Amino acid sequence: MSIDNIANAVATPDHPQPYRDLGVKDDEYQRIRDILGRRPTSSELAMYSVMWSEHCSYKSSKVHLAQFGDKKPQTDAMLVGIGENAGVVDIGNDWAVTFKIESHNHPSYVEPYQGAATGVGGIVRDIMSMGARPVAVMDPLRFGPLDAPDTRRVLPGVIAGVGGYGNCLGLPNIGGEVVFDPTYLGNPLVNALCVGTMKHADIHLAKASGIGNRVILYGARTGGDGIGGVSVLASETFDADGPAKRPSVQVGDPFMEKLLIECTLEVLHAGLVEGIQDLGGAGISCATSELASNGTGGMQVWLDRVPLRDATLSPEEILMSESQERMCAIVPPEHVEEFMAICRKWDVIATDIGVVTDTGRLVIEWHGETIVDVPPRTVAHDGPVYQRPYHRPAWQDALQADAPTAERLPRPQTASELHELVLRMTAAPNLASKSWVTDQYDRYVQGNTVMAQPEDSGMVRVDEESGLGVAVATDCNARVAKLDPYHGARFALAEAYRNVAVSGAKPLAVTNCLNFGSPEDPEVMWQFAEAVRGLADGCLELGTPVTGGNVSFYNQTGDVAILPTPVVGVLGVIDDVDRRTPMAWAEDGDLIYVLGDTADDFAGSEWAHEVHGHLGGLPRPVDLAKERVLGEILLAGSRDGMFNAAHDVSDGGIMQSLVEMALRSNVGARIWVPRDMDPFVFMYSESATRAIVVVPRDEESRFTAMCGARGFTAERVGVVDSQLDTDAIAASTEDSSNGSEPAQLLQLDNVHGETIRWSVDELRAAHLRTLPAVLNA
Amino acid sequence: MTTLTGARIGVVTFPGSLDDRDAARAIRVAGGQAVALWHGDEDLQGVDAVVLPGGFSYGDYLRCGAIARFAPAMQTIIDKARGGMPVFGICNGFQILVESHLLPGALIRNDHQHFICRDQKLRIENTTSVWTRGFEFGDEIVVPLKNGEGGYIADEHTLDALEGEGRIMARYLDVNPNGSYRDIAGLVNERGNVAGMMPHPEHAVEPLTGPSLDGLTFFTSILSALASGVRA
Amino acid sequence: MARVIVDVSLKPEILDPQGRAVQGALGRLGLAGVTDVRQGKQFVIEIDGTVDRAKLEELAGNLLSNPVIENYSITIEQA
Amino acid sequence: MARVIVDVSLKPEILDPQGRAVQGALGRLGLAGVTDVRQGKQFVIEIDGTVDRAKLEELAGNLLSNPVIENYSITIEQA
Ligand SMILES: Nc1ncnc2c1ncn2[C@@H]1O[C@H](COP(=O)(O)OP(=O)(O)O)[C@@H](O)[C@H]1O
Ligand SMILES: [Mg+2]
Repeated sequence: MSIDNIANAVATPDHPQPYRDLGVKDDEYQRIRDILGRRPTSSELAMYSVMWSEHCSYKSSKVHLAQFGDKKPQTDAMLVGIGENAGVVDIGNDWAVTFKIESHNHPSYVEPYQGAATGVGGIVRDIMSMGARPVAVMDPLRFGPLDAPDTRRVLPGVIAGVGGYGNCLGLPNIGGEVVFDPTYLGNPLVNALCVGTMKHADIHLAKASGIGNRVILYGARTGGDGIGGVSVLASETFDADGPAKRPSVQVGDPFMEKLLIECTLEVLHAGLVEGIQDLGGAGISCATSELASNGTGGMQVWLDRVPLRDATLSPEEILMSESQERMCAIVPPEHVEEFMAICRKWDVIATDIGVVTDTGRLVIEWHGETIVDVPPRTVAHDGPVYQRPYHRPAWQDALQADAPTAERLPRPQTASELHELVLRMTAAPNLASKSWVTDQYDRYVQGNTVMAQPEDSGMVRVDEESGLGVAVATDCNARVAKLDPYHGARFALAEAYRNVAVSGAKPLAVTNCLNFGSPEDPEVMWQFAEAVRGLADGCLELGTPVTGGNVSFYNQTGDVAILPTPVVGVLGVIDDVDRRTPMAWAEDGDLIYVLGDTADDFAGSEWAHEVHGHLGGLPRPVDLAKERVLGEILLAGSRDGMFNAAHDVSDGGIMQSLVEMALRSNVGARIWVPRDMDPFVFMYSESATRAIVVVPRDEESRFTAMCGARGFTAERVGVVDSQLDTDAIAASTEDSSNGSEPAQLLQLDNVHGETIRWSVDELRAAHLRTLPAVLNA
Repeated sequence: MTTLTGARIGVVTFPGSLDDRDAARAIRVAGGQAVALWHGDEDLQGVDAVVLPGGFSYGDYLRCGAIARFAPAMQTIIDKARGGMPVFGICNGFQILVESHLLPGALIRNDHQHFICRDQKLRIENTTSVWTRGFEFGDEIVVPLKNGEGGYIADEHTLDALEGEGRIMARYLDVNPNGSYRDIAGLVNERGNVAGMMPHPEHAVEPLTGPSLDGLTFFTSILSALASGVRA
Repeated sequence: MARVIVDVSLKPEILDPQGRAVQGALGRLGLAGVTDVRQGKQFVIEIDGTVDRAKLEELAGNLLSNPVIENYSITIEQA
Repeated sequence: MARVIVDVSLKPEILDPQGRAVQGALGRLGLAGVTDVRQGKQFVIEIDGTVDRAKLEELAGNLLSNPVIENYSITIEQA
């Protein structure tokens, strides 16, 4: 096999190239020729094809994502904005945080364990490359129906993969989501979020500056992993006699990643590194072109120095390989020795593969022959940009007109029907306990986890001295996004914002993972455009900038796209984690308040989905100005010690939130349906901008005055009561005779003139039953 | 009260150790001085006792603890442990002690095949070792447990001997989380200086970050033993 | 009565972190000349009655191994 | 050049939770007559030069297997 070098490319301008098979369009190929003034070599074509792929170039989404910058709210908190590996936010005391979500949907469908594992690995390296120590991960997940055979194939593997990688890396898993919907059956969503912390001075960027600085590749050897993962390349298209088709499955080695973390932090703290970049999608192609493009502009690379796991790899394959656990650092020559010594200490292979130059070109050699000679910007940043056509789907009106009214969807009428409904909803897959999942994740490691599942947000202490910490929540009700993508994105944002505020942290910044179907479908593209517009508008209104994120397109099975799923992550700061608000109520006599207004809101609700399999209607737009006020109340109440507990109200409405609080504390409560309110609406409506707070009696007047001053509805709906177990109940519950502890009961008064109750034990049994029953079968 | 400060307890970092910083924190919270030890150094810097922390040393790819056992630091530790130096292995550290044959038996994959993380109730059944002398016999404590290969096994003869000699340090209560024989969560050696346990007491030393403060007693036990010159 | 042995190994091009860790340890502990280590699994299955070969093939390629990253081979010892 | 294969299996009296899980799954998925499954490990070691047999035995019985719960066997294929 002869090497397609530059001279050869010049000499054979008409040599046919398999660019279409690499996903490169005719006009894109022509553009590459125009840029270079000749045909690309096969190595150059490989680089352009991966870097100009949807995944790397954001060519369909770019024009929309620009809104995140254009509508950026005024804030001093953002130290590094969109465009870097991850945004960086100032949290005070000289500390900074970086966080980001990424998707690994398709690889996780093919090979659930490795797909999910390498998804975690990839996002962790992104965080590391900013100079931060990764401190926590989260995993928003979506699957087909729980009882579908393929879900039983995919879900356990994904969970084992997320856990297997994260646990072995020593990163606590502090939250996530597990959502089931039929549209995800052939296309599960595996999103992974990582949070990292650093001192301001430790922030690093991916740029290769300083002429003469060395380019050092360190970490795992390069193998054939993931070739064809980023674009559609099959290696034999390069050369019919070439090596056999490479595996597109990337295998993760969390142990290597752990060494990489420690080694990277050590070289950064020793001040040895000028610029740093992780190797993710598009591997060396991406790292070298981005580093060069962001820096002085020129770089010379000797590709044959790259340590290989498989000696038969061609240069094109090495350029595109997505082998995991690799990083690239720009190191001044006088520090190289020390850099290498630290790598040796951690048993990490490090190789000097190149040098920063002043040529303005990225030149790559292979055994003395020049195989790449390109302006790096054209590869990394000036890729194609599409204005994809989009239009509102024809079916959108009919979908929105199909409102879940009482006439359209029969509602429970009697106290006994509502009693039954609570047990059913508590056990519904989307509302059931996710402990089957989260018990497989280490939430304790690093010793700074203050809150993890099932709390509303994950919270970690950043500074042991002061108690400074951060809280992160991710959310998305994709059914609402389907009914109205603009509103749905804002709804997701509001929910994540609320989950952070409920725990007592001040929301600061946003990341997102936009999971959609094919951008070539104008109706999907409309969903996407609307969601981005909604999220950008929403972030402006809430004052929380988008710091980064990820777009995942082509999530569909055949022609059927997934529900539009803009997962939103919100990060908040808390000056002292000691004052966090937990979700478990505890003190007898504490008052239970609902903050916010409850209306007849069932469009996109869990009840309509679970009980009727229905999705329709037009959700009431979330009022973000009001959401902001709610956030202020939650924060002020936490600061002033007015709350003993708090929990947001979202999927499954007030009733589900109350059930979760009772389960978390194992203490009962007496609740009443407010006068003039329909019990069913009170229990299961999903009106936005609500939370439950638990207020000690002696704080009540201060609390109600605070809400009154802000014009915010606060209605007392109950009281914590561990002593409801009277002899009247002994008959109806199984084991109140057993021991002296009274059985804990959740009691609801004023239900069509009656009182209904559940024992916390029966609610727990329902809550814990569903996932194990299916997944352990 | 005896002063607990002054004692120096080493925490070994192997490649893949994860809870090393946490073990050091627990030692500090208990009033001791934590000394970072590196797996590649035979020199233990004159520490009074050693904690082998949790994690996945060498990825735990072969068997948990199997490769770490051969680290240079371990050669010294094995020697000194035989001479009476207190050593406490937590989770992966327990696995390393078992692989080093400082404690009997073996730890195998959890019977349910999953990694499990839970707040685990334990009963303390040995109060004579330097690591547990601060407990009362029968104390019930709750500390985090997190492992994939925590199933303790040994032959009947060994199990009977362990029970007969009062060397079962802690047993699982309510739930046996991994299929361990006779609900064994932790052990001590004959001499009482070497202890190993799958659950993580170092994650139960602060009110905000653990389910209880019960774990602290392991660390105050050793510090008070060292301070009062108690020898194993 | 039959004893069926199913050997499962990673496909050669797939990264084998376990094998690599073992290779490192063997070298450190003084076994000279080790150039590669691959770690595989072995299932020893005792079967009463005749072996349903088609089913066995199916499950070996599906349950006992992961066709995306592993190969398997079957040996049957009749007793 | 030699290829050394070390097979490691659990001692018969030791509980094998993985084997048991596989046995259950094989049965549920329709393989009839399975009376026992044991899961073992296999290491394929490529060695350049001559094989230090004493060292190999030592490491097979010490590093690659845990003598408390496992047995091992060594096969050497000279190339
Ligand atoms: N895949 C997961 N990984 C980690 N934690 C999860 C996962 N799925 C759900 N959780 C946690 O379980 C709890 C309940 O989840 P969910 O009901 O989605 O919360 P909410 O609706 O309040 O956002 C939360 O603490 C969440 O972070
Ligand atoms: Mg919540």
